[in-house]
Amino acid sequence: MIEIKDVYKSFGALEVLKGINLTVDKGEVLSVIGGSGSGKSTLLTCINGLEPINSGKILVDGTEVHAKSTDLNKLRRKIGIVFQQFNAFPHLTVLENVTLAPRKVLGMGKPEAEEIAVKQLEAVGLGEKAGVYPGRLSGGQQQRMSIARALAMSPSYMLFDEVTSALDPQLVGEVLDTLKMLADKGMTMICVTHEMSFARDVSDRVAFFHKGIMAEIAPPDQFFNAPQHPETQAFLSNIR
Amino acid sequence: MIEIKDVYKSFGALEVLKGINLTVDKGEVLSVIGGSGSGKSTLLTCINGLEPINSGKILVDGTEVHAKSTDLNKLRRKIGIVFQQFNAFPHLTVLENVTLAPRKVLGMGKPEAEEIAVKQLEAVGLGEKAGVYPGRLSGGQQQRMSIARALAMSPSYMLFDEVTSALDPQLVGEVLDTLKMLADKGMTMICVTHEMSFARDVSDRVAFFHKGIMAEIAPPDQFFNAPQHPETQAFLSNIR
Amino acid sequence: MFHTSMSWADVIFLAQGAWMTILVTVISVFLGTIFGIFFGVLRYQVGPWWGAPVTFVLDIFRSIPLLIQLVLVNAFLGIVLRLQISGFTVACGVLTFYTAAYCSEIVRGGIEAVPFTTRRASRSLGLTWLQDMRYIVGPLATRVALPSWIGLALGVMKDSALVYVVQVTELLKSTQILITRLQEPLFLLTIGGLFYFVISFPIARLGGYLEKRWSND
Amino acid sequence: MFSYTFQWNQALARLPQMLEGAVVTMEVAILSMVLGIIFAITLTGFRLSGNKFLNGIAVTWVEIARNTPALFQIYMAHFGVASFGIHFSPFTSLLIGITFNNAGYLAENFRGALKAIPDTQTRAARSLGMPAIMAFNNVILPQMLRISFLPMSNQMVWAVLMTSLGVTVGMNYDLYGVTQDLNALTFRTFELFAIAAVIFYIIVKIINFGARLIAARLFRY
Amino acid sequence: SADMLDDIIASGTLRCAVVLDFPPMGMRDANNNPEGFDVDYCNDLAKALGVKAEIVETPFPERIPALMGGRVDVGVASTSDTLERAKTVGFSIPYYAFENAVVGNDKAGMKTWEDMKGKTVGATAGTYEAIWMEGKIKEWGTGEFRPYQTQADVFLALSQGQIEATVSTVEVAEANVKSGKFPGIAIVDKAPMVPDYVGLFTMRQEYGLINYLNLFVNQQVRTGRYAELYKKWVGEGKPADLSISGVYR
Ligand SMILES: Nc1ncnc2c1ncn2[C@@H]1O[C@H](COP(=O)(O)OP(=O)(O)OP(=O)(O)O)[C@@H](O)[C@H]1O
Ligand SMILES: Nc1ncnc2c1ncn2[C@@H]1O[C@H](COP(=O)(O)OP(=O)(O)OP(=O)(O)O)[C@@H](O)[C@H]1O
Ligand SMILES: [Mg+2]
Ligand SMILES: [Mg+2]
Repeated sequence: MIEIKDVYKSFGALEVLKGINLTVDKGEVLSVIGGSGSGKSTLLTCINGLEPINSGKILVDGTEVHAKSTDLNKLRRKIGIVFQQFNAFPHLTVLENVTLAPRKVLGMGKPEAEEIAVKQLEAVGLGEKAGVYPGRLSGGQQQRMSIARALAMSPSYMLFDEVTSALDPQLVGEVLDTLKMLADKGMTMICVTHEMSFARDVSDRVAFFHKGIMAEIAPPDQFFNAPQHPETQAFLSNIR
Repeated sequence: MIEIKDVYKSFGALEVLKGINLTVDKGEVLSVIGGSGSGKSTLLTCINGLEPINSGKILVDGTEVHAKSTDLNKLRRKIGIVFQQFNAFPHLTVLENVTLAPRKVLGMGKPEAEEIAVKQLEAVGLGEKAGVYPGRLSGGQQQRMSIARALAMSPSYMLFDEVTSALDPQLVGEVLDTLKMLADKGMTMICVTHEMSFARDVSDRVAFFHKGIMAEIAPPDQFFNAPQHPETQAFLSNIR
Repeated sequence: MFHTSMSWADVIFLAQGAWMTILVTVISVFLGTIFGIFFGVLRYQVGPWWGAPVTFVLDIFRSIPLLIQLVLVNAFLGIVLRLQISGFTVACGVLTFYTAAYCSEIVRGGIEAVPFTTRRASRSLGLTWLQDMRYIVGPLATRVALPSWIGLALGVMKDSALVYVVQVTELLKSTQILITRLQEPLFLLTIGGLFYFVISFPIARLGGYLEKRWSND
Repeated sequence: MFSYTFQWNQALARLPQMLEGAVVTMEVAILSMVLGIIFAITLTGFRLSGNKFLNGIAVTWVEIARNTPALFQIYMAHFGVASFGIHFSPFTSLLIGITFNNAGYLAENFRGALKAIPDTQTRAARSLGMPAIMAFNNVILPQMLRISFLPMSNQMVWAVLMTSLGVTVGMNYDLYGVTQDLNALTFRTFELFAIAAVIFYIIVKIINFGARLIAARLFRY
Repeated sequence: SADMLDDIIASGTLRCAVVLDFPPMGMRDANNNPEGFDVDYCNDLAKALGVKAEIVETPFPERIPALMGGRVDVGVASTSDTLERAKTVGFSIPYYAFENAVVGNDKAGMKTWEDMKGKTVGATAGTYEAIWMEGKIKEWGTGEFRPYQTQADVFLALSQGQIEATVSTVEVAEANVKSGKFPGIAIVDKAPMVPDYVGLFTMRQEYGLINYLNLFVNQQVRTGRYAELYKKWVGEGKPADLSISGVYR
């Protein structure tokens, strides 16, 4: 369970998160939508402790992320995250990309790590690309590789930050399919996305961010058909 | 008048133009279309003598372009050309870009050159950008600047090589409008283009290139409604 | 082509000078690179503000002639502190910091060339700072930095010709000593120059090749 | 803790002489830079000329300049070429040595810079009726100089530092030469060279700062 | 605590700064090993002290820095005992005295030392002769002076015609002219200089060692070793008188 309690976060003078309260249960799929600069990416990087917060608390399975005593490197094993920008490690093959963390962080042996990696790569449809360097992959394949890389750590939670928005339109589908597959398997996920159909069809709840505030959160039916907040209405009408 | 008589041109072993015959009259607007690699750009660079030819003749106002005795630098003043790739001179302001050739090549004084330049810049809608460096311009503005730069030499002919194809879709219109304006003023023009509506609406004749051959040439009505050559038909049906 | 009165003993003498050049270069480049990496990482890690003192000190090595650095350090250690330090040690010491000064710039540039997003991704997987440095930043920065580093190493080899001022008889000094005896300046200088060239040229070419290859992928 | 007594005033009394030397150092550096740039452009032209002989000259020059010590080059310019009966004064030898070195490094830089300028630039200029030389001077050269500006300012720093090698060919009125002469006279090695170091440092910083100013003024695009 | 004299004896090695391109005082043999008058003097001194000698080659400008840098214990380097230098290092009584000669390139066509006026001349940077010549050039207001890093470079430049004349000690001049390695040069005239007295030197405050050096020089003359070495390295004739009439020391 991820619990976010009254979180404030600024970059210098710029307030980016202004009191966020949110709980994501085990097995839940949450989609987060909102305008550019509304703080969605920042929230994700706060959840896995890549960014410090100014006040409030984030608890992951009861562990306070920003407590001094927390071993962040250990905590992060539980939380997979995939970003909008492609960030394959270009000097490692696809297989090595995926085995790196299990081997170095979890101390797994090479055969064991590779077994897991191959399984994950097959799950995302990249079984045949194991020996290839990421430079040879399309954007969509790179994103799927990043997902496999995160999954190889057997995380309890997966965070996705607009993983399709840097992709050419024809490649978006293959990545979304991968996300759907994960959701079907019962992974707990927070997906920042601009793909409304994905938010509508796959998620359990949809949250709308506006200028650092979570303006609205509701199951997709209600969210899309009867949005409460005027900003949500404006946002949705702009999209259609 | 531009007369192209049985022109052959190869790059090494690659035959790019295989006997082109074409005459463009004063005041005529000719659109050239055709598949990638069919030799359209090569033809234009042969017309202003940037590329040598293997055999045949090109006459511009009766002067043979590739004759040894021809002063190419002088000839080129008559022939403005704008390319697909942006090629503003980045170290000069927009005004300096446009005045450079009149001053250095025609030996014009600064005030006179600037007067002409401002007029041309205003004609292409860039009157306000005179003092700006090209790095600050959008692609469409850069192309319009290149057109003004060529026009400042008061050429008798203008050659355009897919001047819109490196542009974002929303910027294409502004450049095409500039071309239309030129055509309306009676400029003799050869426009290599992929914009069929432009070819149809503005040009007097449309030529279709295929693998180094000019397969078909006709007025737009006939060209688009009753293409004769099977390759033209295939090309046009692919586009629609 | 040349008539020379150079003897076998002279050839050996020159070879000793060449060996000294190589020895000084290898030691200085090796230690200088280690320090350079240390300072480079440090400067990157603490940021320009806190890194300023280190930057300032290292910058001195790049802003005054090597000849003066050698004379000054020699004079300071010996005359002022009265430490009994050999010229060889002084030469290696000064060249080490000279190397480190340039190397830290190269290292910092290399690290900065690793995209922030790549590093964020590795930390998100639970890699520690050190693991990130070792498995991700290190290999990626090396590709960016290696060509410049090769240039630096060759530069240090050539600049090591100046350590004669602290009584280290390296190649060029050996050449000069032989010129004193044999009076064949052009011939001897050509030999000396050729030696540097033969070492430097192929390695420089290798650097250029690596740069080209790695900038392509 | 120091048994050594610093005699700064003795050394500082010589400051005017050293500053005069600094002026000479700057003269050599600036001249060698100007000449170096001219030669570098010529060499770059040779390399692009397609003429095997000219290209050979350029490649030889560049590779020797880049792959042998500057000290060797300067020594060669004085004692080496004298074997052919050609005599240069210390000033000239130093200038030739540094110019040779500058030209080699700069030519390589210029070549890289030219590669970075798309050839559509030349094509555009030629299409406007400019002859080749005019197109190069007005369109290519300014862009090339901008790309090479930082390497050029670094080379200028190098040129200043290299003047210190003039002592090996009998140069005694540049900054390093003056300092060494004074040292022979008084043996206040540490003080004198420390002052020389400070002067060199200041010169280099002025160059860096000046380069930044010039770049800001010149390259507004 | 122990002084330098004790340190040398304790360490078992005496490190001497010697200039090795200054024949016949210091040079290299065919195997590039050091030899010469100064080299022998260093060996003698070491023997007297009962320690091993180590010859450290120093170019002229580097002699004093090498001492100050702790790289050598004593300079046996034909060093003129000027008052300016004595502010920094401590000199022994003179152990040798040079007469100086003007050496010219044949092409310059010089007859007397005064023909140097207006010529391009050179000498080893930081030597007694260099300082004297630079003074003369200033006095004449014409001509050019070039200091080189080593004595060898000076003669190379002279032989190549880069400079037209130099002043060097008679011993060095004769040795170089005789060697035949520098074609086209000849001794022109004596230089009208006060004889160039040279002393051994060490740290200024090491009185114990300086005392020892003084006695050593005295003993060398007394025992005839001075004359012997003169004969060995310089040749027939009488070595310079190291005493000066009318004053102590
Ligand atoms: N490291 C940082 N330093 C300073 N400001 C930052 C930093 N990261 C983000 N910001 C600012 O914080 C605000 C919120 O950024 P964030 O990336 O969280 O928005 P977002 O909702 O993800 O937007 P988008 O849809 O464009 O990705 C923006 O104004 C951004 O400029
Ligand atoms: N400078 C050159 N050297 C060698 N081959 C060239 C050169 N320029 C063009 N070609 C080749 O000549 C052929 C025709 O090129 P050209 O640019 O004229 O085609 P195009 O019709 O303009 O195509 P596109 O629509 O892609 O611009 C192509 O195969 C091209 O690769
Ligand atoms: Mg974002
Ligand atoms: Mg084309």
